[in-house]
Amino acid sequence: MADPFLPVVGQPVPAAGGTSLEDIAEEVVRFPGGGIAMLRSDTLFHWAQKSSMWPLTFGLACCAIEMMATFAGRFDLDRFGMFLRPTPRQSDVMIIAGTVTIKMAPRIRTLYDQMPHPKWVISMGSCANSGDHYRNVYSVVPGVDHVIPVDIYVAGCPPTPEALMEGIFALQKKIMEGDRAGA
Amino acid sequence: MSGGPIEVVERDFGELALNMGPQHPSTHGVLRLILHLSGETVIKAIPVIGYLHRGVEKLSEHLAYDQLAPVYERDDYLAPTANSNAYVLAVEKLGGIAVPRRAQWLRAFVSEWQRVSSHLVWLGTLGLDLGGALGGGTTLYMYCFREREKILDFLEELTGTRYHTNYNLVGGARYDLDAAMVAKSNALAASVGAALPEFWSMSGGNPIFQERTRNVGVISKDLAMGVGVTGPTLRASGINYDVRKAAPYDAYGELPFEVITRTAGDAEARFQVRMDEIAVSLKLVRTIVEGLPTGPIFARKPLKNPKATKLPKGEVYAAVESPRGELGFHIVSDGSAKPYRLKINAPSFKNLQIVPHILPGGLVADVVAILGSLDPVLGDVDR
Amino acid sequence: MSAFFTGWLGAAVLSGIVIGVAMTCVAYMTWLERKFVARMQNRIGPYEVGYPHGWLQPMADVAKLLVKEDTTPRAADKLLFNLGPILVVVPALVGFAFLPVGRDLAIVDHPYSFLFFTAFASLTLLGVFAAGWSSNNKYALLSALRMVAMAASYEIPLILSLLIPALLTGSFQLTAVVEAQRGLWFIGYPVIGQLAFGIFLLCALAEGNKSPLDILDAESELVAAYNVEYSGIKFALFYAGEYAHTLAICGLAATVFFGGYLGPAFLPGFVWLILKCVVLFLIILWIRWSLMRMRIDQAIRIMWMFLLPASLVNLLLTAYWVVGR
Amino acid sequence: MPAPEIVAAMETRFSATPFALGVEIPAAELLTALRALRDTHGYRYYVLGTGTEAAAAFEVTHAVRNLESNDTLFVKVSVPKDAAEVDSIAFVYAGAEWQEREIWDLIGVTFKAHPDLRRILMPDEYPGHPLRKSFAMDTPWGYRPATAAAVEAES
Repeated sequence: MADPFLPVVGQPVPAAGGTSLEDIAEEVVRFPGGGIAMLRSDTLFHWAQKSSMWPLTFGLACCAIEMMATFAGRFDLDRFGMFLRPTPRQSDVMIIAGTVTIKMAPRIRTLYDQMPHPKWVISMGSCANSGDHYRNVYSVVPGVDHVIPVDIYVAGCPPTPEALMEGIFALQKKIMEGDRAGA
Repeated sequence: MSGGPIEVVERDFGELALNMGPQHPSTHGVLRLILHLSGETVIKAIPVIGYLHRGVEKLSEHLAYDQLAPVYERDDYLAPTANSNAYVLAVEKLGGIAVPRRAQWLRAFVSEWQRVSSHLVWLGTLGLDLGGALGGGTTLYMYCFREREKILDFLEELTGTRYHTNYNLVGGARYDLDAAMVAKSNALAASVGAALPEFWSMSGGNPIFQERTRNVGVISKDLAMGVGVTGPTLRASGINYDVRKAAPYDAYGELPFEVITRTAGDAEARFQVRMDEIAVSLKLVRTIVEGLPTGPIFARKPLKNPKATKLPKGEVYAAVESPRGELGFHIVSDGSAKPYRLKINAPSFKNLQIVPHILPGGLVADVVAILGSLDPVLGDVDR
Repeated sequence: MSAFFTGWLGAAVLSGIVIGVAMTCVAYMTWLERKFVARMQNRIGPYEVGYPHGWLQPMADVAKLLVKEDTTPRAADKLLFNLGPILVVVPALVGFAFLPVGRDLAIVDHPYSFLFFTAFASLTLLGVFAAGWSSNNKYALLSALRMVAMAASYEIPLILSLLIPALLTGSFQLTAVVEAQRGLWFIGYPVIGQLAFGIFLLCALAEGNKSPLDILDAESELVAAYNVEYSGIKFALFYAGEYAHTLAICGLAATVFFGGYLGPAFLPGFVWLILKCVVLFLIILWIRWSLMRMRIDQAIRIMWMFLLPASLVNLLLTAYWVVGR
Repeated sequence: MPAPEIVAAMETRFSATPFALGVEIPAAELLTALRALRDTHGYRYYVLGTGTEAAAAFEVTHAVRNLESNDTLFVKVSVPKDAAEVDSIAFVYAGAEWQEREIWDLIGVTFKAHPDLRRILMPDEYPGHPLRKSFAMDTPWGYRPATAAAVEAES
């Protein structure tokens, strides 16, 4: 017989009728009989990671300007806790904003390797997704996924700030699920 | 060639080779600079470019004339219209295609709006270079992008796209301007113009900013001509050359405007030229909508098959004044539907070439000030 | 102070309280900065992380940095590399122990607490240098070298300007300095007070790496400067250390120029101190986010050619006035 | 259209043949002709340099401008494909340095006495000269996958 005063951590407690915390979040567990809620540490850290995604200051081409516009006043990614870090060591997300060329690809790989885990990659724009109309050109890598694993692809040439934000929300959802490309 | 191992002698000149870029906050994209430093003083600067080389010139040889204009809009991505404008001018010159007068004025109109938006991005990034991401620079950049968003909204309403407007067609312009849009344009010009004193007080009017840019990166008249720098960089060195005046295209032959020049040739002069050009462009868009001629905006028949357009054999060069300077297209045609050889005379490429000449002697802090004042767009440099 | 607080256990409890309060303050200073700056820049700032107004943002940042991989470059000097963040945070936190929060209420009320405070505040520079030197990164090295050049320039006017309140009080005890301001805050003393505060503010901007004097932290030139190779929790320590240092500087300025815990009696003394700190912090932010950065030679020239003579003259004026009082 | 008197002067002095944008001169005369243009005729501003692969030869074109008379002159030389070599004019016009590097990089014409003839746009170790007509546009290299089919298969 379990001690009713010891917490059962990690197992959702079935609702004892009425409103239960499980309706709000699956991950919430309760002390038996008590009103205190506990989150699994995974959930907490996933929440922290999604709420504080620091992208690398890294632009390649046209999309970089739209990325800058997304960080600027009207769209303001700081609302979601995102602000740019200039060094890969302190960034969580790499936004590949522009065409990846054969000369740049090894550098992108290096930057990706320099980023500490956990890390995510957003491929912004058709050029980074597939090479776009440059895909048959000798100097262009047709898609950044030939170089590094990509989590989210944002379409557009260039994607509008709204589209980029949609991609960021999709990535947040992915982080909450604990998912990561190349893991 | 003795075949034995090569003896490597390392000599220490007291230099530190610092690799700036291709990922660096203030190299405006993917420029890479190898700086040889003695202490903080730059002894030698070697730019390395090509990290955004997308082979547009090769791609041009595989696409038809009518398919190409949108491709070039991705080159100088701060002023997309200038690229396609120069291209359609070259094709029209080669094929002897007439452009309706209204279309010529509309092209100038959109070009001038994009010049303002491009200069606003330049001012914001110059602020980031001089003020840093954790300082006044960010504030200036936010203000500049606030105004730029308004312009992009206007262009989106006019063309359906906020950024790469794809406005110019061989033989005309794509979208017409109605009375409501004219009113909006005037209101927008007034509102952006009202923000200029604010920008000035944060940048050119600020003693710290003046100290950072004055006598920094001086380009003499002779150096400017020999290297062939162009646009505001050339005009800041005291040379009055503006393609809009020297070889008028579109409607510029009929439009009154002044060419801004400075004689100092330093970063501050380049800053002032660009700031004044914003004001000139804002005046120009008002002038254009006042005198806008009536008529059609597109002279050719609607295109069914773009590959059917064949141009005569020949060689042609046409240039426009993009926000960064003379942007020219040199097309060699062999009489088929595709260019035989197409060379883009990119202003940023020529302006960046001055970098190894003017960086030595300055400090690391001057490097970012000079780069910011040159306003290179790497898509334009590498093509 | 009761006997309990002089024992080891008491000291541990007290330091726990100080560190807890200071670190929470530091975390929320980042939030305050982001909100304030966003307001300056026509933005909203942190909003979505925690209702209302993203109040959980600092917690998310800290939690994320905790679980971030901690990297050490292979070629780095491991000892100094790990020591750097500690050397930045600890001295900044030690400073709070000397700060009087009420009448005769300071954790360490030492007769020379003023000197200790300034000494510890300057110690963070060692951590910065250790980090810059040991990272084996050229940007970090340049940053460390800039730090040495800058520190040699601004520390002298900083100390000289802080001598003014000590001279006016006739004591190096911070509680005594505050009590001496019962009649008139030292900022209110004509010419000498304002001049001393002005010099102090400029030097504090340099010491706290705030624009326009963030020479060694110049992001657009040196990428992320001395902490370019730091990630995860070590970077969090740097980040916290920077704000703790700024908070300590604000606390010192509030104590020696603005009467510390003094204020109308409807609020307790420590609330007044916190309010003054916040206002000073916002003033620093206002300067920081409005101005461009100076070049290193210009900054050093200002320090040596303008601030140093001005602080010396100010010291003489004050001494003359104190003697004639 | 370049000024006729300059074209005439080039014709008499360097046995040039005029074309739509300027003159075509023998490759041996390039350095002398551009020096004369810069020093005697006031063509001090360098506009562009470009290379073209014609049917039988490589053509290298330099454009120079006289800013006073606002006149642009294109100067073209042809070099045979088996000995693709021409004088560098980087010491006459500093602006030609990078343009010649670009021509060397993309077309493969060597410039004699060039101060720093390295690849400029392509990676240093790149094997080919992409703007030659024999060079296939989708040539794979480095991270660029082998064939279009491979691209489809991988993605």
